[in-house]
Amino acid sequence: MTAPSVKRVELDYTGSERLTMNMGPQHPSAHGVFRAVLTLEGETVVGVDSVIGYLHRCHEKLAETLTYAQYPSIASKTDYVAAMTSEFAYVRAAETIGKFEVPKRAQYLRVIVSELQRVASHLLWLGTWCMDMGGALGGGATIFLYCIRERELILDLFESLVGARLLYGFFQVGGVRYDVPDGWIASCRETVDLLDSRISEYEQMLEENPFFMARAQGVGVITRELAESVGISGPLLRGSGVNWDLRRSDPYSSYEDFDFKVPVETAGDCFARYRVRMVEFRESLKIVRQALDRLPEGPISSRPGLKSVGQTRVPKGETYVRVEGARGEVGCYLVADGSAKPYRMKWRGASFSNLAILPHIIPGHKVADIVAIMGSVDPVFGEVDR
Amino acid sequence: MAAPEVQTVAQVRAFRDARRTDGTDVVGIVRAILAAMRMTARNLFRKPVTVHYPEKPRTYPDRYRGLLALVYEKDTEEEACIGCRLCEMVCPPAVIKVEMLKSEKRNYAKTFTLELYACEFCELCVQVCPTDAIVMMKSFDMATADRRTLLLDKDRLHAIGLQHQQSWATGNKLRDMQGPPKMARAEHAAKEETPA
Amino acid sequence: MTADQARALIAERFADAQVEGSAPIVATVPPDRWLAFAQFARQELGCGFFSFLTAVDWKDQGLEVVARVDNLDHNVSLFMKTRLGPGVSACASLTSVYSGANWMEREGFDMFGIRFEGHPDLRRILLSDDWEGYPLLKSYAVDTPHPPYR
Amino acid sequence: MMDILLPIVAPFIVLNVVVGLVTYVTLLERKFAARMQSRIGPYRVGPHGLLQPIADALKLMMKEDVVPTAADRPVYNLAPIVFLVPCMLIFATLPFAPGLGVADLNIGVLFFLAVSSMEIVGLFMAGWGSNNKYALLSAMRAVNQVISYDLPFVFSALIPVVLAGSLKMSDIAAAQAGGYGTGWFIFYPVIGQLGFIAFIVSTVAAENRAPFDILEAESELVAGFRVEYSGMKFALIQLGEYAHIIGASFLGALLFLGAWSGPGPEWVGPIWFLTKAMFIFLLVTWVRWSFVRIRVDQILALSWKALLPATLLLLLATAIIVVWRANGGA
Repeated sequence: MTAPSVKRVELDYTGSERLTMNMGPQHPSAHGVFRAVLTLEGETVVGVDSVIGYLHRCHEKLAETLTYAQYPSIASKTDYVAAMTSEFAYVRAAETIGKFEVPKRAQYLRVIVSELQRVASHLLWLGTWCMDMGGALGGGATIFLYCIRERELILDLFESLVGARLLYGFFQVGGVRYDVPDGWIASCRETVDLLDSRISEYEQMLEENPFFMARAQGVGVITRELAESVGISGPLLRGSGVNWDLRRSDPYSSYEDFDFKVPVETAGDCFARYRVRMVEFRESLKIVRQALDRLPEGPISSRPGLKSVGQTRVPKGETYVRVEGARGEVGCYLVADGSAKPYRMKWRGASFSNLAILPHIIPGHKVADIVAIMGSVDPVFGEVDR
Repeated sequence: MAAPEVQTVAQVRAFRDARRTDGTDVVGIVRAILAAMRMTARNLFRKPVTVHYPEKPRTYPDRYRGLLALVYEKDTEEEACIGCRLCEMVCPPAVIKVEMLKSEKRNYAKTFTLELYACEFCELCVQVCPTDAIVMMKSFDMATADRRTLLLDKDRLHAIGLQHQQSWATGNKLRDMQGPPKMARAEHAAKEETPA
Repeated sequence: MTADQARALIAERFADAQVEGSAPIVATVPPDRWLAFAQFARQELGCGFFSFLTAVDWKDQGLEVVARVDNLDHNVSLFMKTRLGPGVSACASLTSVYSGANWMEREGFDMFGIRFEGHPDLRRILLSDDWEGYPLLKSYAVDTPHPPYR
Repeated sequence: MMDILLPIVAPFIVLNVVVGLVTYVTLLERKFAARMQSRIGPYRVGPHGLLQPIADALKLMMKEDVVPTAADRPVYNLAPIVFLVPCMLIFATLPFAPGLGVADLNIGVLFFLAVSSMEIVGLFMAGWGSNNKYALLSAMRAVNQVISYDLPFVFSALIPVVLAGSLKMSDIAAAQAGGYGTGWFIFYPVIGQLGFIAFIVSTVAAENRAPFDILEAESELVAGFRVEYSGMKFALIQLGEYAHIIGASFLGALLFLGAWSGPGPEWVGPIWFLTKAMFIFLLVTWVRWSFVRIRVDQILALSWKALLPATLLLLLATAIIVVWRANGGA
């Protein structure tokens, strides 16, 4: 191993009784496989070296070997917690280069599933974050189980829509693969109403709770300049006072039809990120309701159903498209050469950029704060390591 | 203008001090604590959501993507697979291997192997199948300690097809749903015309 | 600042840059102006948001380094590109301008073997330290054998 | 003959009762927590999981005992025992009914408090002997926390002592008898309720239960001081921890909830006592499963800046009232 060149901060007293501690890759709050080599002075972290790549599957090389018909079902494996949005980014990139039209119904279905997916992903975030702070043997586990209980409802919806609970393969170039089954819209409405009331319950448990506030407020502050320079996106960026939501600033898939708020908090700490996500829950549910109300009739795909592997060919060209995933800007830089496979694909995982903020903000905090900050960043290692 | 560096300890402390609530609002704190405890107490009297799985199997939705299987044709009771290898080519993790057996009336699959342990249940093989031969089942429990038992050959795939309940999706149904755009568009146009 | 103003400013300051498009603006600069262009983009175009940095292997035409930055206040997007030329695998590092370039350039080094000069900590990020070869180069076949458990 | 046998038999019985109680209290907690979290908890072993604690105990006994190569072996091996002994010893002075106990010392409460804070030695030995950085950090936190919270724990426990005017446990219980429960110290105006809250908070903290379980802190320190323990040694630590909590619950029931006083004939007294102790235990459990953990510096600040002054003032106020009443006040 090469010696890590870690930036260390100095405490304002002399002495160097430093302890190097490995947090991860197997650690209860590593959120997957993340290794942080911490330099500690007592309980205070003075330096951190993050090691990632344990889950690397070389998705970008894989994309060069798979066709536009095959890859969407693999794309869901990048961000497996919000699989719908990662498929979305890839499919949209191919559509942008090929100038394939997407029927209105497909666009609305895409919006519905992406927003439900955002709620599901945020539920998992809230649960795991509270578990990081509260422990599996404390109140955190309670909130975690409540969140999982509600997330199951959304997964049940997805299961009756596509037949799978985690990796969906719902998107295809030109539209979506599945139309809604009978009764799905009614059960979706019921679930959305139930979720709305349950989210208020989480807020009651956390919102003004002194234990929670003490852990979240003023911890892991990201200034606006740092946030932009590192390129973090999504709720983290909005928690740092930047009004930037791709659904609003760069609308795609008929997002301009819907009425929703973009929450912005200026404090930049863990609590601000929590607030942003809690508002996003509600806004996503609002979008789902609107989309269900206005779901147009019509075809779900502008292209014929898939019959063979090389059916979709994309003309020569290159593009970068981005969608607002649950964790931020999920981007796909696609270079097509006219064949059935991409020439090059770069996956901009939101978590990769978001995680890069850690070495900047962790030093100076206590060990216990690291897990709070990690949890508020909400990394998914499938997307970090790709 | 240089790129921002690591935050200093002084900064971290300043941030923390700026947001510190000194716990003066005792009434508010007590109320918040009681609110949280009331929430857990309320859930104490809710029905548990646990499903006693092996005793009470959960109901699978119609489109459930489970075990893969081969089916026989309904009327002739012949194997439906014609060994065209479309599923082999579309399979993203490349777990299907098919050899074709040429015959007079129609073709058959000479061998058909599926490495279920690497399958990712994306349903693309079902989607492309021209004869609805490969389908998915409403079951997933094939847990085993030996991954070799998950290397399925043609006979086992047919056996699974007889053993479990079939899901909704077949190749033709899926392609119908996605719809040839021309036909769907024509239908769509017709629908829009009728009320007008 | 609109995209058109930004284009005009780029044309004025970087005469040797090829500029296309407006959303996003795609600007190709020679490799020796790469760092200067990034500084210009951050300071004068206000593109403070660092989206990503990567490379494309154009086989015998060499590597192309691509970066994308945004101005979030005015919704201006800028694609920065530079062709390193055949056989060249060295490029100026943007870490002094954008903090986010740190991990992105490490990934570029990891996958393409591009040595980003001036990077404070250039080592492999996703692959293990003893990996041989640079996987995203077109010359690296998908089925390149490697010993297990590396 | 009885005189010789009793000192041997009584501790033996108490020890076994306590161990049995501890194993089944874990089941109680698991069931309670499960229902709070919309689960059903242990269910498979025996009807409704009633045999689960026995299965757990058997499993822990069968498990391989792993000792890390670099551990400080004597310290590592001794730690669970040093930890367990004080946790069991606290039951020595607890009377479960009038005259039913191992030894009703005249300094009973003092003995209880003194012995219960001895567990820190075992904790620290475990953390140090494991030669693990997580365990070491945890041991450091343990020392900080236990020392900080034993003071408010002692002060809040002394409030009923002052009210009763005796350190002897049976005297304190007797002082609360009568009046159909109104004599319980928790119903003593203002002081009783505040004292009880302070006692619960400091119990939770002194027993290292969530939200003050920073030394276990499995999301930061994996399992803290016991990260390297397995098998029977782990079981001993777990046993000690639960014994300590139950001991503290009994103490709380004795100090504030009138011990064995309750309706019915005299022989149901122990059952009342157990019920009250379990009530306190469930209260602590309820708190545990409702809140997120707070940070080490915040815990220390809470103790030294809020809880310690508050309990001290409360104790002072109690003393003043008692003296005032003794001198013919209202």
